[in-house]
Amino acid sequence: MPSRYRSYLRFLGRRLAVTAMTLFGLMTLVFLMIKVIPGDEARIIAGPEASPAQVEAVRVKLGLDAPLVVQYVRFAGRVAQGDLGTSISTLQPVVRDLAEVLPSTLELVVATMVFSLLMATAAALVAASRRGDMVDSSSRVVAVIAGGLPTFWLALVLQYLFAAKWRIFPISGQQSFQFIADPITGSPLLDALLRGNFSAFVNAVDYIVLPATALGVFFAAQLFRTLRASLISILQSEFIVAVRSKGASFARILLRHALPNAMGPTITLAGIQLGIMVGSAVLVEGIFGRQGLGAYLQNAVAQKDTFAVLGTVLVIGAFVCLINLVVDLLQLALDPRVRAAQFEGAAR
Amino acid sequence: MNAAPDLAAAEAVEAAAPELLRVEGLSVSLPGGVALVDGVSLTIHRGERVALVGESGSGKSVTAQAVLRLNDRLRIDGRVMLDGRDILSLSEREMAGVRGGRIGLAFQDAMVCLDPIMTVGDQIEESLRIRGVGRAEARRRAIAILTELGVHDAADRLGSYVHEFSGGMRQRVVLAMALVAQPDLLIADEPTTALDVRVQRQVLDLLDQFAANHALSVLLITHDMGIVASFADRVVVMYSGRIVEDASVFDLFERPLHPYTQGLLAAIPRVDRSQDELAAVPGSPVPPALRPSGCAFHPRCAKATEVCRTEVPPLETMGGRRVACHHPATDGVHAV
Amino acid sequence: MTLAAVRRSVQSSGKLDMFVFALTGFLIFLAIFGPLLAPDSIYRSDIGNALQPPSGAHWFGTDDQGRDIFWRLVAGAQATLLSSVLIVAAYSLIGVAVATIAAVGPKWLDELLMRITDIGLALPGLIVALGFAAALGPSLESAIIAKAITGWPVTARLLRSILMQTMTAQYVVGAQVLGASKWRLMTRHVLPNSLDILIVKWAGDIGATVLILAAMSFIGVGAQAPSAEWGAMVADAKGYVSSAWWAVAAPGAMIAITSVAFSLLGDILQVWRDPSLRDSR
Amino acid sequence: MLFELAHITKTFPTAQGRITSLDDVSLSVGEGQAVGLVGESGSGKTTLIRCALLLTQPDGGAVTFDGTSMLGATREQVRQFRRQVQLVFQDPFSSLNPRMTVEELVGEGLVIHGIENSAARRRDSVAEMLTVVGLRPDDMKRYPNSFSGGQRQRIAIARALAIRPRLLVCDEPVSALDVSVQAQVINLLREMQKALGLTILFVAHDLAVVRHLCAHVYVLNRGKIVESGSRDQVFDHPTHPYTQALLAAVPIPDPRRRPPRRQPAPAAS
Repeated sequence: MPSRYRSYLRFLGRRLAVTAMTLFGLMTLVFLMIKVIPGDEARIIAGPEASPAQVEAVRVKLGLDAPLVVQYVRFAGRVAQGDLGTSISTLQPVVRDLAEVLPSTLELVVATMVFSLLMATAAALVAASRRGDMVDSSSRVVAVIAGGLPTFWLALVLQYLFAAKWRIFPISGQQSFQFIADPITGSPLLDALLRGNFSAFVNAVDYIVLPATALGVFFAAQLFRTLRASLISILQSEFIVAVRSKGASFARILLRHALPNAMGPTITLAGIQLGIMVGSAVLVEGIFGRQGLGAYLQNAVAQKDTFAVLGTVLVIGAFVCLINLVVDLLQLALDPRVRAAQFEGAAR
Repeated sequence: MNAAPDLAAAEAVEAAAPELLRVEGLSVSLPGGVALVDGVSLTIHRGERVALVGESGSGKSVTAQAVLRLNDRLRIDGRVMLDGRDILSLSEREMAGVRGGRIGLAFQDAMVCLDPIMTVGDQIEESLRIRGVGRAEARRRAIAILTELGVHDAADRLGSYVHEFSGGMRQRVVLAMALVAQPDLLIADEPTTALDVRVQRQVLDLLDQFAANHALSVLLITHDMGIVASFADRVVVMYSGRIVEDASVFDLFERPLHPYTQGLLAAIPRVDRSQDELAAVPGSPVPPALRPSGCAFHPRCAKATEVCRTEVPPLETMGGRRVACHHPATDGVHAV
Repeated sequence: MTLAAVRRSVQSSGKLDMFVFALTGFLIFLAIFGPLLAPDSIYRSDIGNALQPPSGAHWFGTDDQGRDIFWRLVAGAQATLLSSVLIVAAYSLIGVAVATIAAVGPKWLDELLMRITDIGLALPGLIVALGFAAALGPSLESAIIAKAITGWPVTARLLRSILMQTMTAQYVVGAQVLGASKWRLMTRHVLPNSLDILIVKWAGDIGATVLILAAMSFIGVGAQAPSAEWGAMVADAKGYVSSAWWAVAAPGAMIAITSVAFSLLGDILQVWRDPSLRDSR
Repeated sequence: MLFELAHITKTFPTAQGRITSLDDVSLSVGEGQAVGLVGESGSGKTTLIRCALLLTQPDGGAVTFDGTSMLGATREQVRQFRRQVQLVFQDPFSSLNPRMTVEELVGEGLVIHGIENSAARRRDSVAEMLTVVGLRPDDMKRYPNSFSGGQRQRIAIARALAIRPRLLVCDEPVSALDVSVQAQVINLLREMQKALGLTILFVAHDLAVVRHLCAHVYVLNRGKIVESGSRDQVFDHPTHPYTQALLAAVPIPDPRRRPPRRQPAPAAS
């Protein structure tokens, strides 16, 4: 329907404008944060052995002597052109650094989310359909405990048990040496798929199982609890009784009516989780020796690498905004009521 | 009296038509043991329209859902005979065949009893698709029934969602959903309560015509005595989970025997004449968990005596009607 | 515990509730008095006693410095749990203030505050906290400050929408018709009926904050050695996990137990607030 | 006239442009009268109540109470208005603050308007008011959720009447109640009207209830008053087609007055 198509586009335009505003605010915030906190950037960049004159030279060269407003305008101008500055620890443009580490983190995050969603949905469907019985009770106990396990600790325990002790999975890294090839996307998992190399894919899966599990358990537990709660509340609602009074089987009620209606809050949560997951990747990337965004950020913070930190935070912020947009579009596609509210709102 | 011929006609229907549904000693209780419905017995004949009347907590809706075994958390005792077969003992699979197929159920509030994210067409057709009807045939019948229920552009409306419909249209969809698989009995739970009075009249008229066309039996659950008077052949009055009176609509309005029925009828303000004072029933309806001993109505009853406080009055047949009261109004009615 | 026992305890939630209250109470007791109870020896190294497995003398074994892990956990409760309580209290206050101002203030102020909140929501807390903590220098204090000033947006968003909803409640309109002042409407009618959600959220948030604070110590921007903060203890011990698993297992388990206990407390409070949720969480 | 609305107009912006909720609505309520306003959902009656109670500013028109124009009134005039005009809501479950005791609820107006500043005397007033509406003074310490719907509506009436207002606006006050309880509340309102000389503006969709309670009736349809007059005039000899249709649609609780049963339509399969 062309009018609905236009409504989608108008919605997208409006949401993109909001996203741009948010990103702009974010950039400002991060810039101020870096400037306001103590510590002399010029001295750090010039290095601990630099003479005061050398520090001054660096300051002038990088424009750090200009008033804050001027620095900000210059900075914003560069960011608009896709230039996030140069990292002082890798001596490369931050954008290039990020391009190297991002695929690894995205691979981890996406794999973790797929794993978490599958686990949570399967468990929630079983638990909600057998509400109150032993399967339900025990899955709830497991979920409560899983939701309280510290991710970094779980990573250490899994690594110790499954890699060091029982040698089921590799200890660290992203793929075995013999499979390393020129990166296409930078993600071993995706590259192996693109090349159609099955054993390389299995190998990459082998490497990602432990980090994805360690990272995913907490999120899967949250997703399970949310989906189970909404499934149960939907199953108690009056329209389910109405569907049943038509003679529908329980499987049909659960899969055709309850699940689609219950997915809304879960999708919203999964969107929020993706952002948090990128942050939490810091915790497992170090342990499992993955060269990702988290490891990069941790290093940048330790080195007080201003532009690297700024760039990373902005990229993560942009990622979160993108996810929010995707979630909104999904909700729009899934729920006609959201569609009505949004599209009517758009005309205002 | 001008009611006499109608009365005779109503009784003739009852006598001639075969029995469709017979509920015997139906009790429905919460897991904790509180009986929401306590020993309800009633019969519906083919083509008959029975109104089940009561206030909040009377158990009228619980009775309806128990007939179709729709709430698994409740304990159901007694028998529900459909064409002589006890459907409470059916397997879940056989029961699914009865639901929608033999007995359709229409709810009060269409906004909450339709799936908000499925098109109304899919929801009406679902009743048929479950029974193996093909996609095209299901669509054809969905359009046909909506048209019969007064939706003129039915084919165009099937792709819409519930929230895009007005109250009256929604209620037609609910009826279509319950009736599309051609059940013998429609249980309609307050089908017009959420509607404005003009729309309510339209929907009732449509239902009236549809029932006449298809010789449909109807169990109408309502609290509105006006609707009862204009639609039902027979009225069953419930109070706190029990039947207190069961009579033809003319008998009931003309000579209510139970003090509760009398109070209920006297408490209704009339739009067609001016009155001075309404005779209010003191107190409030009691929820089943707080049901007093003996006759549940005794704390609100002016005629209550000691026996009312201690003994539950049995539902006794007198003069072709039934009443559960130790001191029923007997003027003009003689026990058979 | 057998599965049947788990099932019984979940079903007879009265007992489970009591257990959770006792556990959280005990943990808070540790958080306040732990450092006073623990012997001084936990701050000194005793290499001769290093990496002892759990025994009668050292219930949870010793670490690479020969310090008793059990008593270090007791002492470290303060750094982990009390800090988390403070953090949640601090950002909840900020959140309540922002939400109330947004709800009762002029429309432009509401818009502005909510845009700022959106920006706050767009960033993973751990990332911002990482930046903050790094900037202020890695220490427990900076981790606390960082988390305290990044935690408020969720509270502010949630509470604002609840306030907006409560403000249109019929009993609030009724009080308005009765002539109640704006102040009376807020203090007597709106806030009392809106804030209870926060009490529920507080408990769950404490559980989550324990995890984040420990994670910050673990990646080196929070509490530093020789602090007995539980995340820092895990970080200390990760290098020798293969020779002394207990040095990683014990503090990790404490973090998990504390986090689980407080999120269970949140669930219980939520059911109290709205009994219809029983079993659905 | 105690209370008058003159030429009230109110519009709201929506996606399809501005919609008119109230279009030149005028009505007046004389001291001691019970005036009914009948309207279906979407007729604009909620907006009308909000305008009448100064909760919403109308786009045009005048609200006059006791000779004072209330649009653009001073703070003190509005305070006086709030003391003399009260409201009873439809839903007795959401109209009482669940965290206040009956004593606080009924006494709140006395506190706000400084009518009774001593707690002990205030308690006496509340006790008296509870007795008047048919509740027991011992009920004071309880919270609203321990009462039935009918009792809650009595509390709401006591709360509104405690400050002895001159005008009581009722917004569908019995439509959420059971039939046997509705009559109690209707009778209570009638008693109050007689005993206290109270003026009532009764807004409802239930024609029968309006007929029973009100001497003068207005009919609101799509934001316009389409008919007004004395009770018997409007109900027995309606002139506007809308009123006629409305009255014809009300099911009469008398089976002798129903039309003969329908026969199967020939077209039906």
